[in-house]
Amino acid sequence: MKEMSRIVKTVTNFVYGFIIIFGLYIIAHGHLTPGGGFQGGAVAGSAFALLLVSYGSLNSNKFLKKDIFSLFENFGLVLFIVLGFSGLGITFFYNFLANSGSWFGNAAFIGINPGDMNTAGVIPLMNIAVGLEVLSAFGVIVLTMASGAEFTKKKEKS
Amino acid sequence: MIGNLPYVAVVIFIGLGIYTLMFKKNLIKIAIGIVLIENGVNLFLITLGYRKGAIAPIYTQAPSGQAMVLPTPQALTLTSIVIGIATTALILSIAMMIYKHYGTLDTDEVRRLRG
Amino acid sequence: MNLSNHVPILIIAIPLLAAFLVPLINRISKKATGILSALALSVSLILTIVLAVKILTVGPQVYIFGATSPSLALPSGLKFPIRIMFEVDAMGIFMGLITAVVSFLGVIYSLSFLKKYDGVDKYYSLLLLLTVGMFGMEFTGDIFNFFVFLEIASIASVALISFRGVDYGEPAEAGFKYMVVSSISALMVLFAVGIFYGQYDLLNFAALAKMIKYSQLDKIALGLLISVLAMKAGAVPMHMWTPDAYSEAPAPITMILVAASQASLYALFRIVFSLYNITMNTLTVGWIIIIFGLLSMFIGVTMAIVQKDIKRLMAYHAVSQTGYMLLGVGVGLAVLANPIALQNYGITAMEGGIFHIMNHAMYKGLLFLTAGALFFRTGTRDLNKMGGLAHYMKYTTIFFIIGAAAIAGLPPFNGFASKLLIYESVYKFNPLLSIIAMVVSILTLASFVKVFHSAFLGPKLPQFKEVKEVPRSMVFAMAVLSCIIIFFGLFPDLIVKNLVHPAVMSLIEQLQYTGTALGGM
Amino acid sequence: MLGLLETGSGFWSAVIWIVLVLVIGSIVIYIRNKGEDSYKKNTEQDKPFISGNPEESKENSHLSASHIYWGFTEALKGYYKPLVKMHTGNINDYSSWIIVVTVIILIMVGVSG
Repeated sequence: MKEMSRIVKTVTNFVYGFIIIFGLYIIAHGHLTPGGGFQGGAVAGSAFALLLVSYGSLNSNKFLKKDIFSLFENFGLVLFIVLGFSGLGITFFYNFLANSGSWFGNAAFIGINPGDMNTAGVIPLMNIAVGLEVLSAFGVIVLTMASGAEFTKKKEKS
Repeated sequence: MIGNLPYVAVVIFIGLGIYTLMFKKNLIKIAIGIVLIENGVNLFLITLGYRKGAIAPIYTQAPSGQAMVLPTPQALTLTSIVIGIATTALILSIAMMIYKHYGTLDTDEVRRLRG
Repeated sequence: MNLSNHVPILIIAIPLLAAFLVPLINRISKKATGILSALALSVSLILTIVLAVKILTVGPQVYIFGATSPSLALPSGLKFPIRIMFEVDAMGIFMGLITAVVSFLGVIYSLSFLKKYDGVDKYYSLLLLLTVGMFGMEFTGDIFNFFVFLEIASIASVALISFRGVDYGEPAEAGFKYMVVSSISALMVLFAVGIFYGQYDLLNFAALAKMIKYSQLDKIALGLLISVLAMKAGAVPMHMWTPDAYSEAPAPITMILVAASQASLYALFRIVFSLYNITMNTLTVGWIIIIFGLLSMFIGVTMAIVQKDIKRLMAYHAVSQTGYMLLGVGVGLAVLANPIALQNYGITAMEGGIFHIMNHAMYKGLLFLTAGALFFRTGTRDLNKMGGLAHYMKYTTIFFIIGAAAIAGLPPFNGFASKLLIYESVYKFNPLLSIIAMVVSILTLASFVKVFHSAFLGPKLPQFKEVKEVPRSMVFAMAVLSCIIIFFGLFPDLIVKNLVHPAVMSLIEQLQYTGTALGGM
Repeated sequence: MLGLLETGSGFWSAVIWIVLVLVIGSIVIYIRNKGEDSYKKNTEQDKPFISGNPEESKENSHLSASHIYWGFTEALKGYYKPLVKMHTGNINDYSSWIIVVTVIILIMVGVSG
């Protein structure tokens, strides 16, 4: 994939930070508003696809490292399953933080409410884990596909 | 009658997807056919939970006394979308691998395994 | 914290944790990945045995995710379960035992088999995920999670089938075909889930089974589920993906794929027996399954005779053997509404079919492993190019003879015991079916004689001078399977009485299944 | 008794079977040993007799897999030709089979009531 014109690159430089921030917002508010780990991760992952498209796969290899993405992906997955395991004192995936008063431990108000970030126990933590996983998985997918496409094109020319 | 319109759309989606799978000869088009069926099924699930004039099932700053749509089918759909993403990514990567080795995406050519 | 209550979830959670840890471990040491996977699956195997003992002595177990107590299915006066739930009865744990044994041996075999390849961490990770998917399909108590686990298993197996696709074209092709058919099947399952949810607002198997009315929509759901799950199990005429996928996957994966397709078969039985049971027209559905079985048996074996690729030949035999299971259980289903016939021969037919599932997983796994051993040393799967390998690979030859004798139904191996149960009971239902089953068995023997002759017998060939016996871990995996086959062959009554009969009864007695989840409502 | 599997119309026991095989086998071996003793090792009697033709070398006499059951497949040509042709390996056909079978099953289940 070749890099695109200067206009595209400038706009990309301008918006990709915002896209990532928006993705992180969706991840963090997953327990209050529509969204959550997967949706936020997909939004943030699209920022990497944007970078890849506008800078071309060869240039973007300098600042998008597949290795780091795959590390974060595994980290997110392990975090998620460890959260599941830590409820094992009662049941697997038990929400041991909810209503405990500690992290995300405020009692949730049932019915119409203004929305308190500090509720829902392990659900926000799981959202973060899933978000991390999805975000980096998207990065890995687009990078792998781009490098595969590069190979196919080379073969076509020869 | 107008309330059944989404179900008609579901049938059209799934029918087109099946048509694509049965008669289109390009591997990428087959991937598109699968995505079409998937979207049809997702629409079906969403439509099951719909109530006329209801709002999204979010309590944060919702107007009081308003009816809400059923959230469970939406959760099911979301799970199915996530799985669909994985399926699509995998199927496209495999199509790329096939193109790399066979030099074509035509289903009539991609059949070294037969008999 | 009382861990003994958490056994059903730990069976799944430990391989899942290991699957995610494997890529991290790979950064430190490449060798540790295989050892970690083997460790996780051995823990899972031990826990499965513990759970099996508990279920067979106490009764079916439920596990509720995220509830305040693992067995609290109906908190505070609810009429039906709302949480994600595992329900393991005798049939589920029977399949779970197969999965645990097969996947554990698959990892052990892979330890040496994979030395030539890179990307081993991803292989182990996917193998563990495939195991998780299969366990999930067998243990789950609600139909939507069945769909999720079905997709996990099929995505992981597609990635594993096309594992060699980076270097060769055919594995990628096989992976693509399998992905397309399994996506269709999974989406049809999801459509059926939608139909159930739209009618009854329920997803739980037990609660659905209580409510089901066999309306027009239920019939549509039943038709969709039967056809796609039979397809995933490899029933003719929807079996074409089986030879492609089985022959191109690495040998240990093929062995696990056989068990994975049997998990789909299990789901088919679960749906017709536990979900619909006698509300539906059992005679029609039974005959549909019997016809699937007949076609699978006959076309599978006749196609196998003309094959030249050793793994492709065995894959067609897998199709043919699936036919026996469908035949046995189909006969049981056809007479389900008729208590006298059921008592007379229906239960025996089902025992034969269900026992054949376990036998088939063992001997077909062994045969695929021997084919993998041949491929590992000779680098070819083409029978025309092989010959005289018995001179070099003595253990593999012995294991192959055991596996071939078992699949052909020669006494005293395990295949004979289950086939005998099927023949004798099906004969009372319809003699013609039984005769066809016997003819198929003879043809099976004929085609394995062909494999044995062309691969193992004959003079020493000059191109195979360097060939020697396979490494120790591969021999170990094959030896364990052979021991299981011989043990089952010598003492089939132990297995039938203690494992198979409870499994059959748990399928037939719908109330036992629903009662466990709903607390005898 | 251990190893006795009831099949509804009879029983099967691998242990008894093995004992019987051993007994009958020893009787057969005993009878065989009492038989003709004009056979001598390392004479003409050891050589295979192929209608008087010279014996081929061992390497050339190995029959490869495609030649085994040639007669069987040749005799059943009418059955095998359409069957092998049915396995086209084309992914469109795979999906078509699934759809067709699903429709047939839906009709059967729907009609049966």
